[in-house]
Order: sequence, then C-alpha cells, then structure tokens
Amino acid sequence: MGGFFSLFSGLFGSREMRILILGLDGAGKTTILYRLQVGEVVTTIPTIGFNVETVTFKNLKFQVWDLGGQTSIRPYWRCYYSNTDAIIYVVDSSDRDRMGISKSELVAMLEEEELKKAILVVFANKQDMDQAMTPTEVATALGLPALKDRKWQIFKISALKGQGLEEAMDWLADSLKNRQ
Amino acid sequence: MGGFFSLFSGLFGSREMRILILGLDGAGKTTILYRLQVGEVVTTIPTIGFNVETVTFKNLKFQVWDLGGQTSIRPYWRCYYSNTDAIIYVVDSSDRDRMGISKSELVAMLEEEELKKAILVVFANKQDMDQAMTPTEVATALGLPALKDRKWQIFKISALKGQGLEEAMDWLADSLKNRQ
Amino acid sequence: GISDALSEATEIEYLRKVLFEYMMGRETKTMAKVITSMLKFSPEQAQKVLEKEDSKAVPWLR
Amino acid sequence: GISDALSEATEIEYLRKVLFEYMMGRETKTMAKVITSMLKFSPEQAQKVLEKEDSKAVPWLR
Ligand SMILES: Nc1nc2c(ncn2[C@@H]2O[C@H](COP(=O)(O)OP(=O)(O)OP(=O)(O)O)[C@@H](O)[C@H]2O)c(=O)[nH]1
Ligand SMILES: Nc1nc2c(ncn2[C@@H]2O[C@H](COP(=O)(O)OP(=O)(O)OP(=O)(O)O)[C@@H](O)[C@H]2O)c(=O)[nH]1
Ligand SMILES: [Mg+2]
Ligand SMILES: [Mg+2]
Repeated sequence: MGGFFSLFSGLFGSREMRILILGLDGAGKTTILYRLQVGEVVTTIPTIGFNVETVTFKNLKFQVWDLGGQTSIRPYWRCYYSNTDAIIYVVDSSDRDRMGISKSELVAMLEEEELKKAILVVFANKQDMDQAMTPTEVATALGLPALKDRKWQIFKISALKGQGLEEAMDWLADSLKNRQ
Repeated sequence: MGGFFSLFSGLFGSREMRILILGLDGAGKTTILYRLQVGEVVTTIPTIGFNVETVTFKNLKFQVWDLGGQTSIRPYWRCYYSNTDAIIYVVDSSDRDRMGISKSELVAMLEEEELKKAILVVFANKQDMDQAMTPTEVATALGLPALKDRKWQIFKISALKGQGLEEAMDWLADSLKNRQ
Repeated sequence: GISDALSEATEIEYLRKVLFEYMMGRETKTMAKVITSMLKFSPEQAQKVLEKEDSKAVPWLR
Repeated sequence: GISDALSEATEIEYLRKVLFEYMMGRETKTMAKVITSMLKFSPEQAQKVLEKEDSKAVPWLR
C-alpha cells in the first residue's frame, strides 16, 4: 500500500513547517509518524529519544518530530518547542486511566510561551478499540473546550486502520496556510 | 614572587609541546601546574575535570594538561594521550600506603601505544614533609629501574617550597629538544 | 561507571541518543538545550553554550 | 533526574565539565573521546563521532 504523503529530499515550496508529535508513551506517536511518511503500519519500540522525518502534503513541507513519551523523558519535550508551527497531540482513547495525566501534560505544554502561536491538533487515536472513548469524550477529558486563544481541532483516528489521518492533515495544512 | 616560567599568548617558537601531568588525587598536580605557570602556590580544590595552561620555558612552548586524579575519573586519562610529548607523573612521597596504586596506574599508562614515545618525568613531590620517601625509594617503589625503551628521570620536588622544579623542567626541555 | 550508577536507564539512553545527534551536528541548538537540562548545567554555563550555538548558526556574523 | 540517580557525583561533574568544553569547541576530539567512553557509546557510534571530529579539523577536506 502506497503512502498518501510523499517524502521529498530536495528543497521546495515555502519554508519547512515544524511539527511536533507529542503524547504519553504508547499513545501511537511513532506509528502515526511512519503512517504519515510511508503510509504503512510499522512495528515500533518505545522511543527513547526521537524520530524526525520530512513529510510533504499539499505542497507544504513538514519537518515532523516524534518525541518519546515516557515519564522520565517528558520533561525534555520543552527543549524542542522553539519555532514550532503545530503540535499533534496523540491520545490513546482506550487508556481511560491516564486521561488525567495526558491532560496535565497538555495543559503544561500549552502554557509555554514558545508555543503560544502553535496550532493544536488532537488525535483521538486507537478508535478501532472497543473500549475507546469518543473524540467528544476525549476533548472534554482534556479540557479542550475551555481553551482560549488557541486554534485547535480534534480528530477520530486509528493509526492502525489508517482512519482519519488524511482529514486531520488536510485541516492542519489548511490552518497553516491560512495562518500565514 | 615572580614566576620563572612565563605565559605567552601569541604563537611563537616551534610546535607547541603537549605535556600531561598525571598522578593520584592529592599528589600535587594542580599546585605544580600553577607553580610552573605563575610561580606561586595557589589554593587548590580537587580537580574534577582538568586544567590546561600554556607555559613557555627555554623557548619551548608547552601546552600543559593537569588531569584530575580521583579513582572514578582516572579511567579517562587515556582519552588525553594522543600526541603527548611528555608525562609529568606526580607522586606524593609521603603517601606510602598508596605507592602501590600509584605504581599500577603508572604501569598501565606506560603500556599504552599512544604514549610509546612520550618522555617520562617523575616528580617525587612533597619532599618538605618529614615522612617523605626519598626519590630513590620512590623510584624503586614505582619500578622505574626496570623500565625498557623509555627515557625517564625522577626529581626531588617540593611544589610548596618551589624546590626542584627548575631543574626538572630544564631536563625535560633538553630531552624534548634532543629528541627532535 | 555512570551507566551502572544510573537507576534511570531510560534517561542515560536518551542522553546518549541526543548527544550523538549533537556530535553529528544535527539540530545542535535543540540538542544543546536537552543536554544542558539533563545534566543541570548552571544557568551561566547553559547560556554560554546556547550563545555559542547561535554564533555557529550564522558563521559570517561570528 | 540523572544527577539524582548518579551515585558517583564526581563523574557527573566531570562529564558536565568535559561536555561544556566540547560544546564551547575546545579540543573537541579529546573531549569526544571522554564523552563516548563515559556514556558507553557503541563502538560504531563512537567511531562515527570521532570521524566527524576529524572532518571538522580539516574543513577544506570535508
Ligand atoms: N489498536 C491500536 N493500536 C495502536 C494504534 N496506534 C498505535 N497502536 C499500537 O500502540 C503501541 C504503541 O505505539 P507507538 O507508536 O510505539 O507509541 P508511542 O506513542 O510512539 O510511544 P513512545 O515512543 O513510548 O512515546 C504499538 O503496539 C502500536 O502498534 C491504533 O490506532 N490502534
Ligand atoms: N606539604 C606539601 N603539600 C603539598 C605539596 N604540593 C601540593 N601540596 C598540597 O597537597 C594538596 C593537594 O594538592 P593538589 O595540587 O590539589 O593535588 P592534585 O594532584 O591536583 O589532586 P587532584 O586534583 O584531586 O587530582 C594541597 O593541599 C596542596 O597544597 C608539597 O610539595 N608539599
Ligand atoms: Mg514512539
Ligand atoms: Mg588537581
């Protein structure tokens, strides 16, 4: 199966957009990064460090950073915030127990000055699972409706099935274009 | 009191000689480095890392590295060996208990390929102390007489009193010149 | 050694990865921020390191 | 954090010092050897780092 996003190594289009994929460990960030880049589900191991790939979509070139989400390395997410255009925040919608932790991390992140202008896309991931919370439930649990001065949207995603990704990236690309 | 070695910041003379000052913690390495550089006894704290200074003597320019000697950081001495012209090995002549450890470190060091051509000057330091071993005793304890294929000399030193340093540096400068 | 002494094996592995990228010259300013945070550089030292990174980025202004 | 987890406070302080010098661009090859040893880089990674240092030393040959 071919990817609907393609990788170009040459420089082209306007300036490269910097996107961070954040979220708790096991949320599906690495799975999503490679789903976006190569259009396939790859086998992942927990990310101790980061993966960074170039993804081009709708004539926008994205430099996409997928940062490891384990507790002990989460404090270093902030070192990557500078010049970030958008955050893809990934939630395991079936992980009800840790929805509160996911919210705290999100709240702390959005308070950072360097991310003041960053667009927020929340991926309510693992929608293929029976016990998954709906995107609306996830949005409420994360406190998204209360957000001020932030362009955000939530999407119903299954990285495993490939569901919802194109729509989400469409919205992100449009939002980034309109912002300029 | 003025130093008998002077510091020049400009480039001059032939290529800069690389000298390492090694020896167990507390042997007096840092005291010696600054005695050589500024001609005075400075107050030291244990060196966690290194000090590096430029010392000019007899028209030879030395880049002198004083490496911390504590047990846990001794294994990293070897990272500094490349391109070393001479080793100043400093022994606390009053520290009879650790003469064996000092010997093992010296032996291990001299086995290193990168130091094969390095000249060895041993400073039997702290000769001002009552219980100090004589240079001959120190030489024997370190196994110096058995050394093969190595230009070496031992000197009776008190960094505190300034005793023996000029003579030792004289010998070192001459040896380095003759070697070339 | 450091690795033995570290209870947080994840952190040492993370540091190694970030250092490797730094040393290979990749996004060095970001990596420098991680390194100086992880190793708790003093604010003065961290600032010097970051200023150095800025000067690297625009060599003609050095 | 790493510092808390380290029983060998001397080692972490030493690493910090060496890293600072490395990041400030001083005798980077020597510092790189210390860093890769202390953090137990794999032989392949250490070699890559040292080769990178050699290429820095003679930029006109890069
Ligand atoms: N059922 C289901 N599983 C998924 C989905 N997306 C990812 N996973 C699985 O979730 C597990 C963790 O995925 P990763 O992509 O490694 O998670 P991560 O967010 O990168 O985790 P860290 O690197 O530790 O921060 C893997 O077993 C994935 O196959 C999904 O949409 N549905
Ligand atoms: N009596 C006497 N004391 C000395 C002499 N040389 C150095 N000392 C003292 O020995 C102590 C240790 O000296 P340093 O120069 O710090 O030792 P070092 O070898 O650099 O130690 P590390 O940095 O831990 O490796 C200090 O208190 C010095 O003043 C000497 O010739 N005689
Ligand atoms: Mg991952
Ligand atoms: Mg010292």
